[in-house]
Amino acid sequence: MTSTRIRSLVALGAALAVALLPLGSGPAAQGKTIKIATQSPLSGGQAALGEGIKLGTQLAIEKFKVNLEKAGFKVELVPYDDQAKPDVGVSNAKNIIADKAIMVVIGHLNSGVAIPSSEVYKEDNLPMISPANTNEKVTDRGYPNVNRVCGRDDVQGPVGAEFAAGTLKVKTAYVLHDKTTYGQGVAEAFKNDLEKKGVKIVGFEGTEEKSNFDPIVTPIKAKNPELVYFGGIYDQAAPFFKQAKEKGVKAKFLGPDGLDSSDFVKIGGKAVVGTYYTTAAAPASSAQAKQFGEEYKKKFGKNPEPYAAESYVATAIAIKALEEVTKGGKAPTREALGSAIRKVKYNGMTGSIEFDDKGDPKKASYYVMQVTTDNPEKWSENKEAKRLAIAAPAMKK
Amino acid sequence: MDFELLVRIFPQVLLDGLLLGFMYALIALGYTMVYGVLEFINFAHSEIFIVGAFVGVELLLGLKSRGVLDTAPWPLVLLGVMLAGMLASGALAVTIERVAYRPLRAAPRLIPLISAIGMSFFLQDVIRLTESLWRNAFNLVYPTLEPLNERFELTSTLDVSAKSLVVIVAALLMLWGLHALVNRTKIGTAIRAVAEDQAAASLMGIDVNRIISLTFLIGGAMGGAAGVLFGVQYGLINPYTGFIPGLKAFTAAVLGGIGNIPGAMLGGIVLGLLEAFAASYMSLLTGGAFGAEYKDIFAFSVLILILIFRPKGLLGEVVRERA
Amino acid sequence: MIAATAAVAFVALSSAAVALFPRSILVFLLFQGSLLYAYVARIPGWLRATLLGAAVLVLMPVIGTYNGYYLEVATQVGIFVALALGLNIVVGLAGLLDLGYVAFFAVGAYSWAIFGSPHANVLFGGTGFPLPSWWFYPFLLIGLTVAAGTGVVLGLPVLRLRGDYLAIVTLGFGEVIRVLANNLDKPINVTNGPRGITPISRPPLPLEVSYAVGFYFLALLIVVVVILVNRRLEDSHIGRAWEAIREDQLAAQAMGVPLVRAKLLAFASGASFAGVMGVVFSAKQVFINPESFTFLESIGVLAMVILGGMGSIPGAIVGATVVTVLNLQVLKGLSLWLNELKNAGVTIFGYNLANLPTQLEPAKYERMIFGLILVLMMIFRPQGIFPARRRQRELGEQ
Amino acid sequence: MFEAVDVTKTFGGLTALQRVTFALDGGIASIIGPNGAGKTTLFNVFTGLYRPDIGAVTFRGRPLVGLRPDEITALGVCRTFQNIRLFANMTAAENILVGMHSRIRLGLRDVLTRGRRFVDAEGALWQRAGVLLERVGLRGKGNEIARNLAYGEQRRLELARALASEPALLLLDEPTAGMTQAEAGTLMALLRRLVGELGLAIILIEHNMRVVMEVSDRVTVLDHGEKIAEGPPREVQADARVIEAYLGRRAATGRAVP
Amino acid sequence: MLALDGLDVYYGEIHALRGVALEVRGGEIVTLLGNNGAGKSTTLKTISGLLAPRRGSVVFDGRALTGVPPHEIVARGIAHVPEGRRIFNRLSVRENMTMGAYLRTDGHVAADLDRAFELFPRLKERLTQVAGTLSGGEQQMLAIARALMARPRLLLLDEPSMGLAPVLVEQIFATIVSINGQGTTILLVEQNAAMALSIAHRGYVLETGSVVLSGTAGQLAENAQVRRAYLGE
Repeated sequence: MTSTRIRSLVALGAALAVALLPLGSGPAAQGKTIKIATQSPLSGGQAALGEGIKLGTQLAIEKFKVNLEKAGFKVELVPYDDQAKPDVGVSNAKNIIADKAIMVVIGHLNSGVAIPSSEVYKEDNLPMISPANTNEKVTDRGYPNVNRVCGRDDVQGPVGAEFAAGTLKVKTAYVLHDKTTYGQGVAEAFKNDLEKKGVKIVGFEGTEEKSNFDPIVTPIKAKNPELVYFGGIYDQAAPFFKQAKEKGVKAKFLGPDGLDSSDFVKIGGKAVVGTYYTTAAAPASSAQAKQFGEEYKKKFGKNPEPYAAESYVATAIAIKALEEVTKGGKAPTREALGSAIRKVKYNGMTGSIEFDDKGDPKKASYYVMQVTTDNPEKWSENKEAKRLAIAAPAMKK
Repeated sequence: MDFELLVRIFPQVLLDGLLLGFMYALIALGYTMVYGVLEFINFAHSEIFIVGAFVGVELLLGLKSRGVLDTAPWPLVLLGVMLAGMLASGALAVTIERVAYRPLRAAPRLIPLISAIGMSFFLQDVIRLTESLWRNAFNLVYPTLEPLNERFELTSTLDVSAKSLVVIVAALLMLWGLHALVNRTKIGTAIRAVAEDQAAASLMGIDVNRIISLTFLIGGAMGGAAGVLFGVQYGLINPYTGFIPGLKAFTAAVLGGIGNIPGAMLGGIVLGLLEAFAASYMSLLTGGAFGAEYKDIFAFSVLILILIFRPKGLLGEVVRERA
Repeated sequence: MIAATAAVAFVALSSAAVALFPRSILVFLLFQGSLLYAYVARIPGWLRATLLGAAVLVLMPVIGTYNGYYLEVATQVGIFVALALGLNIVVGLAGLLDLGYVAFFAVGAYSWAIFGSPHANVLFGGTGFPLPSWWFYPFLLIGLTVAAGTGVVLGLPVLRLRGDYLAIVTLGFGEVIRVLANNLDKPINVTNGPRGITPISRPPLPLEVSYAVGFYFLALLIVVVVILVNRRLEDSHIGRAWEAIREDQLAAQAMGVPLVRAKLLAFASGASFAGVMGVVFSAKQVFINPESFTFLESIGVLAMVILGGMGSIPGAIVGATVVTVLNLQVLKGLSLWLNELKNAGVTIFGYNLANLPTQLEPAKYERMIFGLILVLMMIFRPQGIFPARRRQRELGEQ
Repeated sequence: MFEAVDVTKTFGGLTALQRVTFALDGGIASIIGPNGAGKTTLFNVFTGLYRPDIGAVTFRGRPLVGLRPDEITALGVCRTFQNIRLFANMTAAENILVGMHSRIRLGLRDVLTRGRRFVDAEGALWQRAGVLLERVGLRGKGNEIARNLAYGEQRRLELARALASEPALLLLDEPTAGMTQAEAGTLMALLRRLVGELGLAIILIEHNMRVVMEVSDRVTVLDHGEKIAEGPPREVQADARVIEAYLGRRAATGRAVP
Repeated sequence: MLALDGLDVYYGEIHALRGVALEVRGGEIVTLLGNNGAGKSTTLKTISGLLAPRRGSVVFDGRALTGVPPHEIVARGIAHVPEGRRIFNRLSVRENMTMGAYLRTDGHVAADLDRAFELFPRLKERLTQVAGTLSGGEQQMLAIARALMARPRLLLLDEPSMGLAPVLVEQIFATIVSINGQGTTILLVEQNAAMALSIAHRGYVLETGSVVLSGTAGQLAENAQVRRAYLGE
């Protein structure tokens, strides 16, 4: 292709673009539309979790938008794919704040994307409610627009430790994590707390491995701990626990809320029955959670992923705050919505949520659940082993 | 440092490493076959591999839902499923070559590489799209063939599962078969002739395009078989599962001397052993200062070291530069 | 004359259009297209320089005030242009296939991240950190040096390797750097592991401008310097030596090119560009962790170089722009637009898009389209968008 | 000026060179011998591509063994290749400029600052490239991509590129391969001129016996890695061992010299 | 037997053959002379299908060869010994020979192998040796023997003497004559014009892609222009 052809191509492209001009310029009735954006990985290896966030939000919007629509607003979901990449997340964030109809962001999955992106949201006081970012730094920066409905690593870890030492009364434990912000964070918090309680940690390691856990299991089996903790997500935890069990590891298994998915038993099968996990989402036996699970399954044809419930709750809170600021049909502002969110008292399937001055839930209730069957359809029938409520630590200054 | 423990688990770690190594070796064959003939890294091989795994899981799930899975003899089921996986992966490999590589055969070497990377991205999401429409699922779980889960206790510190043995036996058989095909048959000689000089081969009456397609078919089929075995062994696959094992297998192929079939085997085993020993021993040897998370660093560092002293890999021929 | 008028009109109209429709991605693409047109159009050199200069120096920041997202895209384009130009030296000029290039970017980013944040206190004790924010500027140089040093460290052992063996070793090296960054939170906490480092200080800006504009100009400035350095290297005995190595390493050595020095210099210069941009990146993001430095990022930069045209400076620039704009803008824009149609319940061929199953959510398939574009580009334009052209020179012939 | 003593080189079990001794003080010396006799290997040892197992090579009193090829080039020994190895995608002039690399005294700083020194030096280089092109008869071809040149032109460009390094000793590996007799004759005349004008010494590997006999001051014959004869062309041509191993009877008796 | 007419061949932008027309009759040795780049090898490559002409025709035994891929041209009875021999270095001598007979399904391959070894006894001694380790002369022999394994009716030889010692050149040319004597037609491209004219029946002279001269070998050898340019007088 010669430069002449480049030239003509450019010219052609320009003509085409002019012809299409009106298409990309957005809907005309912006003032009466409220958009709720999600940012999460929708492609790549973490897409399953990211999609859960999007779907949870979608379900909540459809369910709770009635009042807003009555007030004359159209409520729309705008899903963004952050590809789990910080640079993509930031550029999306810039795009989001430029769209004045977007009032709130539900996201992200990865703290590594959430932190730089929320710096951008802060520029325009755009509220963000995170369903999944457990890293302390997310809220410890004390931004007025950043909130989360999930627990912090330094809360959930100790919950697990309390259960292991207090209820299970184990003497030795082996801790493995997935080398992600989340998995390592919660595993370290768990380990530190457990050591304080006098339990011996016989091993603490990380791994990015996803399939073959043989070489990790072999020393665990030799050390024969009473408890194995995996800090991470079900798609790694289940094969790990399964391979460990098959290889003859006799320990009890424990993990964080990343395990809370019916896929956990779908992958792990019989081997993972009896596993404990900590979660902020109420047992599905509670009416709300049960209803959520059923509606989700009905709409999307599958069981909710971890964080789908949290996204649902986060969206519900956002909509509640939106109803507050749009009273009398007045157009909402991001700033007003931000402070309204901080004032919401919401009672849902993850317990009652009220934000403190950093955006953490004032008091997080945690459940320790035990897997009772290898039938994924009956995931909701998992047994509640313990219930704990712990307040988020105050901001370290 | 717990020396006694170290010694006690040694045989098990060795076995773990060998098993992993055979898995890598099987995937590496696809890279090496294609490289041997076209001197080109088929980056999309990880997807060819994972398609085999997906076809396998779909078949097994299909059999299971018809209730045949538990009644049919498992060797037959496994063989059938592997053949199907091989066929699908082989066909995919041939198609990819036809569509995305053949038009680029005369282009500089990096061009097909980028095309292959694009193909890899494309296929990952095509698989995902297909699976999400078909099963509305992201992670798929291999149904267990019960007899394969049986474990044999060889000693008190060493045991092995039936499926691991199947993987090792299958890998050895396929390697032997491939070696025989390439070195002892006319078609194998033709493959080597095309690898060396395409134009001269065509002057012998060899249809070069067909031989190249055949190479992709064989390499792809090996990948497909590896995919099924991978699924049977580890149980869980998703559209992106292929990427990391693919990368490791590629490393193994280079380590052994890319383009060299026994080299792929050796490279796979060396890499498998390195990873297994690093993951099992790192923490024990350093008193917990470093752990299994360093296994890839360890493996890659050894790779770099080996290549520094043997720049063409372990079995790669050191071709004398002719001035 | 016609071309000149067309170019001026094109640039002017498209930038006016951006002001009119600040949310339309198509309009912004039109603006970008007008710059490309100004570059390729047959117009006098001074006019070209004026148009392009005005566009990047004045119009772009102004557009940024209408829509900050565009400025962000432009800044990221700048970052990737510098990366692509750096890799272009290694791969395009010297012909050394490097699949771990992003490692140098990481080295630069971490060097400022550690010292420009309180994290260094964890490492060294005390409360002396973060360094005052003006240290950012010296750190541009430090990041450059550290990255260049890393380039040499990588270069030394791999000098004997060729082609795909080099590729795998650089790939391994890139992974080693990333995994190190991910793991070096124990036994000594150097990188804070997966949790990353934050907050990273941002540099004081000389004028009263926003950080968005500041980083845009910073990136622009570095890109200009990088282009200048790149051109000077390319058009000198050093650049010719690199190309000679690419064409025929053995003959190059026999003609007196010292292979070791030339290759190390290639690695070091390529790495240094990435190092500088790493420092800028870490300050811009305020937060970094190893997720920004994966193998896929290296592949992305390589794709930019090859898509643009190997060994060609305008090629690397256009390649980086196209890939970044494609990823951040076009594919995103497309899926947002489809989403809008869906929300609006538009009917196509009698099918109401609102009923589209979630499996077909367009946002999920951006990478698939990107992959497809890569394949098609390679098949239909393997030499890249702007292939390298040999400079014609006056020779001393009588 | 140039001396190689007892050079021995083996590859695996194969002996490529067996105690070859060779010296040259000026003029044109040819090395002939059957294929695989070790001629190119000897060149590779001379230019530092191979390190001999035993033996010494000195140039103007300096030992060359252990030096890198580029260092040897910098000392003034340059070569061409049997199968042309130009930088195919660079222009003819750029090829020649690469040849000058070891004579360029500019540093990274000059390149980056692009000061007066750089501009002047660079200008002079291009000027000289033009002169060299003209010398080998490639006037006006400077801006052509090497790959697009005709075969004979490529051979001459390779010669010009070697000359660009200002060698005192030039090693030419089958420079007339693939040329007609007429073209070969022109090239030989050029070589003769170079020896006369620049005081170059040339070592030639050749198969074209007419060329060898016409142009050489001395001929060395290798067979199976060993030197089997050496001397003025006429003497070598009549040597029984040479006829047996290499020339064959027809060539020796002068009938239909190929 | 073989007729080329109006052949135009391009390498990218370069016009390599300009309207080449020539003819080879059954049983002949025809030689193509010309300097490097004149288009000799290009002509052979076009005949054997490695290059596609932009215009013009190649007709063999009354059937057009244009557009037919190389491997099918071999099947029709043309074997091409390319420039630089291009044997398969990493294959053994026997495997190289087998590849020569790749398309043959008749049962006489073994017999032909023996015939080839009669012509080139040296190869028989080295049957299992890897071809890359053969000497230059042996490699040339292998290249010719390999081509004969296809039982061609027309043999294209590209520079069989290149890089060989004069003593070997004589042997190779003697063999060519005997191959021709057994009934194989030969089209010979050769740098060594004197040698080529001494065994050929007819010849063509190519310059910059066009035929400028043709005639019997004797006529060409007497032609002043040929004598000056190719015989060096």
